[in-house]
Amino acid sequence: MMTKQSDDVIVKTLSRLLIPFMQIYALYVIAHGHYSPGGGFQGGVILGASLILLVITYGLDNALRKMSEKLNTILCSTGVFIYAGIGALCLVLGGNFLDYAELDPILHVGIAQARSLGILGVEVGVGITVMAAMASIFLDIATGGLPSSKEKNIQGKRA
Amino acid sequence: MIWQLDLILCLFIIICAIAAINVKDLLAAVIILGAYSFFMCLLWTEMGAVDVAFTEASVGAGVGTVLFIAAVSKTKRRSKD
Amino acid sequence: MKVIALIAVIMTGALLIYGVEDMPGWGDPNSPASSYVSPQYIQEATEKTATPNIVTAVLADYRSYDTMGETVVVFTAAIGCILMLRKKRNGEGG
Amino acid sequence: MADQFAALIIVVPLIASLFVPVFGWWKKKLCYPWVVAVLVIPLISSLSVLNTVMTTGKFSYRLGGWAPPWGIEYMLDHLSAFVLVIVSSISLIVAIYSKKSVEDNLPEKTVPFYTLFLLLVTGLMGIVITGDVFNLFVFLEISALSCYALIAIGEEGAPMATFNYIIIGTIGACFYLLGIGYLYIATGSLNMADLANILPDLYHSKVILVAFAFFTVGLAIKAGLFPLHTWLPDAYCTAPSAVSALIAPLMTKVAAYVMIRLMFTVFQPNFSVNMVPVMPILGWLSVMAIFWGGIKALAQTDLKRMLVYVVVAEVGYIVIGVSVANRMGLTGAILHIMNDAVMMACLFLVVGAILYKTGTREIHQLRHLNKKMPFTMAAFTITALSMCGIPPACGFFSKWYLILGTIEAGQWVWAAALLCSSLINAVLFFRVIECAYLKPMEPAYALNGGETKHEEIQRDEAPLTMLVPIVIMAAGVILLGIFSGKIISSVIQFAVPASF
Amino acid sequence: MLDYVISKYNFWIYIILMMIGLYAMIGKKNLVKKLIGMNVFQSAIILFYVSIGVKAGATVPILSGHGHGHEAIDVASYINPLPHVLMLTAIVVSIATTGIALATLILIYRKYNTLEEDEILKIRKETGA
Amino acid sequence: MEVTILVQATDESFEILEKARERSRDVLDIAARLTSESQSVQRKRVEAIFKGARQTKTEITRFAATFIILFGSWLLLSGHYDLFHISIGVLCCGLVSHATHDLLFANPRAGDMRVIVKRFITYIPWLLYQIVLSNMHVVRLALGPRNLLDPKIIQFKTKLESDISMVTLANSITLTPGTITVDIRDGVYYVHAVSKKTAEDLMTGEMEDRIAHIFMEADHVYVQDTLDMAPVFVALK
Amino acid sequence: MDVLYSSRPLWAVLVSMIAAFLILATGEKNRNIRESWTIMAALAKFLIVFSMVPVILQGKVIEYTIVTFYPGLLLQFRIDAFGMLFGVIASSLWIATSFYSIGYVRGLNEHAQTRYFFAFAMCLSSTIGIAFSANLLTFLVFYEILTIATYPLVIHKESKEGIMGGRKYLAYTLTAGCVLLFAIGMIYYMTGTLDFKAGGFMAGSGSSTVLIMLFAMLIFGFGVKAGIMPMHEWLPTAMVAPTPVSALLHAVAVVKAGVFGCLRVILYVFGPGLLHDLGIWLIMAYIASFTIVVAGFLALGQDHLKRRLAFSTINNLAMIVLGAALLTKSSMTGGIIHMANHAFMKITLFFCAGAIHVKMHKDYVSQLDGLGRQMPLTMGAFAIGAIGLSGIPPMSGFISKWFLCLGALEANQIIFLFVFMTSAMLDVAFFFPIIYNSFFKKPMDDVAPHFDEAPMFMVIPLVITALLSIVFGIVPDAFFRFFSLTSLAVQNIMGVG
Repeated sequence: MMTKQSDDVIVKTLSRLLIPFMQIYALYVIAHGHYSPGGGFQGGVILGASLILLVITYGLDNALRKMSEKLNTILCSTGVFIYAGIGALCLVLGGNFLDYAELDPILHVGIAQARSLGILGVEVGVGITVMAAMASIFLDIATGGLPSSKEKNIQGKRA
Repeated sequence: MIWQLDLILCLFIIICAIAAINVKDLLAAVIILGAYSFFMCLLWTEMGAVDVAFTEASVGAGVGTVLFIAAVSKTKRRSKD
Repeated sequence: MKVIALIAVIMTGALLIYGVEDMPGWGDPNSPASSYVSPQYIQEATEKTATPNIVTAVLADYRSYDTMGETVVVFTAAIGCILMLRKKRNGEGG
Repeated sequence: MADQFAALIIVVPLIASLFVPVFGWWKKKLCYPWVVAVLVIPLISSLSVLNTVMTTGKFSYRLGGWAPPWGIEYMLDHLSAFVLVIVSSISLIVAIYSKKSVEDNLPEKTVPFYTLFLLLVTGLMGIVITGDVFNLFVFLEISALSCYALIAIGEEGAPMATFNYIIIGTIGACFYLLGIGYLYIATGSLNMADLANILPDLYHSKVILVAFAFFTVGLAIKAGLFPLHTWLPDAYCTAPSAVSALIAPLMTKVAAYVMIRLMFTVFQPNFSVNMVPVMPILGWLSVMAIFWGGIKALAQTDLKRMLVYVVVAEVGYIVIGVSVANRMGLTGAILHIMNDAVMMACLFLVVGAILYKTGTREIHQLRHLNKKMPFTMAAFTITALSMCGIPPACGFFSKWYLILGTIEAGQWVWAAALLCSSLINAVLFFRVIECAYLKPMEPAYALNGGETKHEEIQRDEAPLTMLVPIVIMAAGVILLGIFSGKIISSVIQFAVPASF
Repeated sequence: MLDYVISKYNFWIYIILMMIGLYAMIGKKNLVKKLIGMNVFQSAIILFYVSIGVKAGATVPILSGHGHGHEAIDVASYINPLPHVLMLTAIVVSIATTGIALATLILIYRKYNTLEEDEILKIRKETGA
Repeated sequence: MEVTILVQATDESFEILEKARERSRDVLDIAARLTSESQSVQRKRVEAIFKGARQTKTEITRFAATFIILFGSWLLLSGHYDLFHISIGVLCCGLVSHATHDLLFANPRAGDMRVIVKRFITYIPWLLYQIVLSNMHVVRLALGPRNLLDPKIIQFKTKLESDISMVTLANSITLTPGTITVDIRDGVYYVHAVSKKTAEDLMTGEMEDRIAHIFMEADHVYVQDTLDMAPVFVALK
Repeated sequence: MDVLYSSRPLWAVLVSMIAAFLILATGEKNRNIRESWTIMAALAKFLIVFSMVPVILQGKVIEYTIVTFYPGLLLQFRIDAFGMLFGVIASSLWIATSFYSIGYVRGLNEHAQTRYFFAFAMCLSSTIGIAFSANLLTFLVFYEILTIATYPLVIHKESKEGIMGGRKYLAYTLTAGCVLLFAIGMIYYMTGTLDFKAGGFMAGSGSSTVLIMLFAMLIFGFGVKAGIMPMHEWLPTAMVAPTPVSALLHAVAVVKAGVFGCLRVILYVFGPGLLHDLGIWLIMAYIASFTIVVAGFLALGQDHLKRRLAFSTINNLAMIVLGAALLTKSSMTGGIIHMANHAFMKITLFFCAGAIHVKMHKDYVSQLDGLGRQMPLTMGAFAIGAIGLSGIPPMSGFISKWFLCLGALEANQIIFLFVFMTSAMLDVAFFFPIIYNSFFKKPMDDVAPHFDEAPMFMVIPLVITALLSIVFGIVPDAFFRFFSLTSLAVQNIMGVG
């Protein structure tokens, strides 16, 4: 199954080496969404893919030690919260919802730059959510939502 | 816009789509779907939609395929049609 | 079922093909889609949001409400999968 | 400041839903009070929006501060404010109700359940409030996805029903998306008000025609209109009671709302009615829906399944009101969106309470329920009467306007269908009422002696968190009927397009 | 006629793809196949939108020179960004739907031990559920 | 005087080294067998990676190394060198290296990075040369008589220990036309070779030795290191 | 016409509705309190209604608007003479019925008494609503409430027949309700108004075919409750209900509401003039005559006392309709006044049947031999009621029949005179044997007859109603001013038409 630790040295090692670069690339994509294709969503997916790769190669238990499900879920809502929170902050500051121009009084960088920063903040939120969500969906589908030991029992019974 | 490339890509896309829904081995079908997504994103790049292509590459050909594979590996691999 | 599918498909297809006839030509710079709303994005987005990638500017600023919806969709899917599948894993619950 | 309430309607439940997982992490029990407390705010906000709309007329709210065709705006007119109030109040009521049902059936899944509950509410309100066709699609999907997940955790057979729902629902949503695409290619705009301005010049374009066709089909799927309803009965029936009490009243109604919105706001009535032959088709389909739903409902022995088929028939009512395309009919349709939402909510709440208390939904096992659960059954009876169109319950009034509409349109068969449907409803519901109140199994009553033997049946009423919403809804059924005149004269008559 | 067909070939392609997807969604019995069809269907729609955005002789909508240039921006030289924006959202929606559908699929498999629609219907009929 | 003492000492040390080498070869053989024989050892090592059961000092160095590498790649990617983007880069690299420092440098036996990098760079031309050679061989096979083709799967046991070296070997084998690494299981390579010659070339073990040299592994480490050190000592003499 | 705005009509309707909920709240445990609600509400209602009579007799109308939906579409009360007449009948008889009911249900120790009184009060509430309705919509609203409120009474016994009877009742009345809804919608669409207007408001609003169809629908809708012949089937079946219910059904609320509706349609919606022009009055009259004769013959064949009374009701109601359908001044007067007279006489008869049932547990005509000596008061009242219904002076029935016959003559339709005559003969034929047997025949079981009356709660009401039917025969305008109200109503109609 996909959530057991892989036996293949090649895969394991390569993914071990690849994951940090994937992640830095993902973050780059998020941070440079302003200038090049990409943004929170794509970056988030790549981040999520790196987590998925971790699960596939090193097994669920090892991966969970790095990123527990609880943390994952909370990250997932944190991302949306960042997004909606920035929007609500604009609301609080007296503008319309998601009107980043209203952030200027806090940031003191000029309206265009404030909008740019608002976009960045929002993209970060999207990235976090998408990453956590992708990982979480994958985990749930790949394990069937059950702990690996239990899953084995069920499989045994089927056969 | 190079129409030859376009044509080839479109051809591949249609072949992949038909193959994906007709192959009886689900794992193969899913992989073909991944290929389909990939060709699709090439086509989009070629149409100038780089952002969309990027997203499709990471989602359709990437995570989507992985999710499909996970689900197929959890269930049956053979299909009757 | 197959017959129904075929009929549905052919009907939909016919409708779509019927609609294509009146569409502006492919890549026509004067088509409504290219000439009504989008030019202003191209002209002013970078200036107003300091973001050269217009897609990003539109995505995360002009139509950021859409994008928030999109994020919520992903969140919904994640929570939905948790709701449907996840059982308690030894002492650790989502 | 008043118009910022519009933003709160979406933002509050959304942000609140994000906190539910956190609460779940900390203390599970906090979820319920949190959800209930939070849902009060959209209700207040939407009431205030309705108030603003009623006093100062329609207004829009620009998200991100961008001017409409470029940015997204909320479109707040009488129609959307009205439906918003319905959605927010019913979701609040169902949230109050959900406590026991969730604790009982899904003790492990409280946290994701409430998260999705709030997201579903967010999605529904987002659909109603938005003034942008694409944004509508996004919120349509939010509500649909949360709905899928919530249904799938229901009883036996729920996953398969959900899967069918997903497939058909996605086709519907995609058709809608395709419709947007066709509109966009022809106009270049996505804003509803803007489209309404641009479209009249393009009415003869085939693209617009196809777009309209896809909108109609897509929304008919989402609303569960007759030949496209096949996903609906199984999905609604197998869902957990708290969920079906939320989606049965709201999902199809919101889709019907979108249908009205598109047909009469985005497209002009002039186009929808005169230039495409869609209205008669929809009308006849809804006639079939009414009969089919009624007959299928008659064949059921399971109370909830029966109600689900009634939902199919009720969708027919609303669509008939839309398709007669005159002032009376549309008034009836809009009024029926509200009435049907309230009635269906009440009925499904009652079924949930019965299931919770007695563990059965079979109609013939409901004997003596009037003694066991007098208030619940009273609520059921009131709503049932309303469904049969007995005044002063609200069902009568919407039916009245619908019939006026059909008469005005000269569609006698449609009128007959509406009338027959209330008779079918009478048969349906009196069957249940007889079972619950009377003792038909006992031997013929001896003419000479009064009955003396009374089985002592303990009263075993549903818990208060269930009972209060039920009673509120039942009271609502009566009150909305009594005040329907007020509602029509102050809200609905402005929601109907002026050209009628 | 031929000119007409060729000049709009991208629309034909998308229609063909959509039909393939739609057919799989309705006609195929295997549930995974239905989902594959769903994905094909959705990406066909995305293709349609992307086609809307295409502008002959234009380039990707990313301004060079960091956007501080004060010279007038030539609208005709950049592709319409709006469809791309919409489609980003649509792709996300499609993957989310797929995720939920796959989760449902696993629930179904757990219950019926098969993913063929007709077999499931048979089992349901037998158990009377 | 001092020089003679030094030379004597060197001679002695050479003897000691020789002895130590022989002894260590035995020990390492046993260790390698153990390593390769039991999968659990492998697993334990991986688990050790994630448990983070290592000293803080290596932790910090590893973090720093990861950070530097990642930041380098960030700078390569970014193309925006203003303060804002650099600081974002620092932040991101910090985050990622915090999360993944135990992944990039997982092997506790990893030697001196500078040496490894230097040797790896020198290895690449050789590999390219090999690739060219075997390319020509394969071309000859393809064009020549059929009987030269003799596809088969060969297996050999490796003396490499760290996974990184094993992977490098496997990839090198695969990169070389005519041979493909099918699997590595319990330290045994299963390689598909297209002809007898390619198989024989592989079995000479040159590639393996070179890779062991790069990563300073197996007994080769000591032999080669001693050999590398010898000129120094000679010069000193 | 002077219009007086007052909320009294609303209170007249609400008072028993409030009482209904008080009854429900009080419940089974405090019977006395519960029944005191009933009686108090009955008295209060009567007082409120009666207090408005003088105003009406001055030629004014009382109006109260509940709510307006769209122009011409509103819930409104407007009391004219005709409505007042019905209101007075219903509210005055409710007092009698409530006393009688208390005696009846206690005498039989009935189950579900709370529900019984609740439904009873709701029935009355809606009946008054019907009486006071200003337009067809309001009429329909209360008409439907009445339908539903009566259902628990019909099925009260919860026996198989009861439930079957209830189903039949619902099937007939709800279908009728639907037809009405449609017809009323049509009328609104055609005329833009639904207000009752003396002499009708439909003239010239549509082609004669449409008008005839509408008329047929409306008469069908109201005729179901009024038991006009092809639609009468539910009425005898509903006889399984407790006797006070039958009394209420037949004499006071339900069927009277149907007849009231028919009369409203004939006189206030279409109007005599239009009906005459369309020529459907004759068809209507024939249908009514058919009902009269056939119901009379069917009544002869019934052995079950209440069923016999039920057919008698059908017979008499048709007479009222016939009176209206003849469209002459006298016939209308006769028809309208017969509503009142029949109510008092028929309720007496039902009360008697109930008393017999409670006391003797006898339900069949053939069992009543010699009962007159045991229950002289009851059987005496029965005799008065029966004689009155046969149209023998000095009972009130004579007056109505007299006017009806006059009307037939005025209309130059001698055939209807014969119908009335036949009907009178039939009445005699099916009532006199009962009277004769009970007073002059020996009881079947040879027990020496002794005085053994039903409880006072039951006897007093029936004696009073019997006496009143004599009084109305002698002084038609006594107490309740029925005659004045009737002539006022007829004046209004004829004055315009």
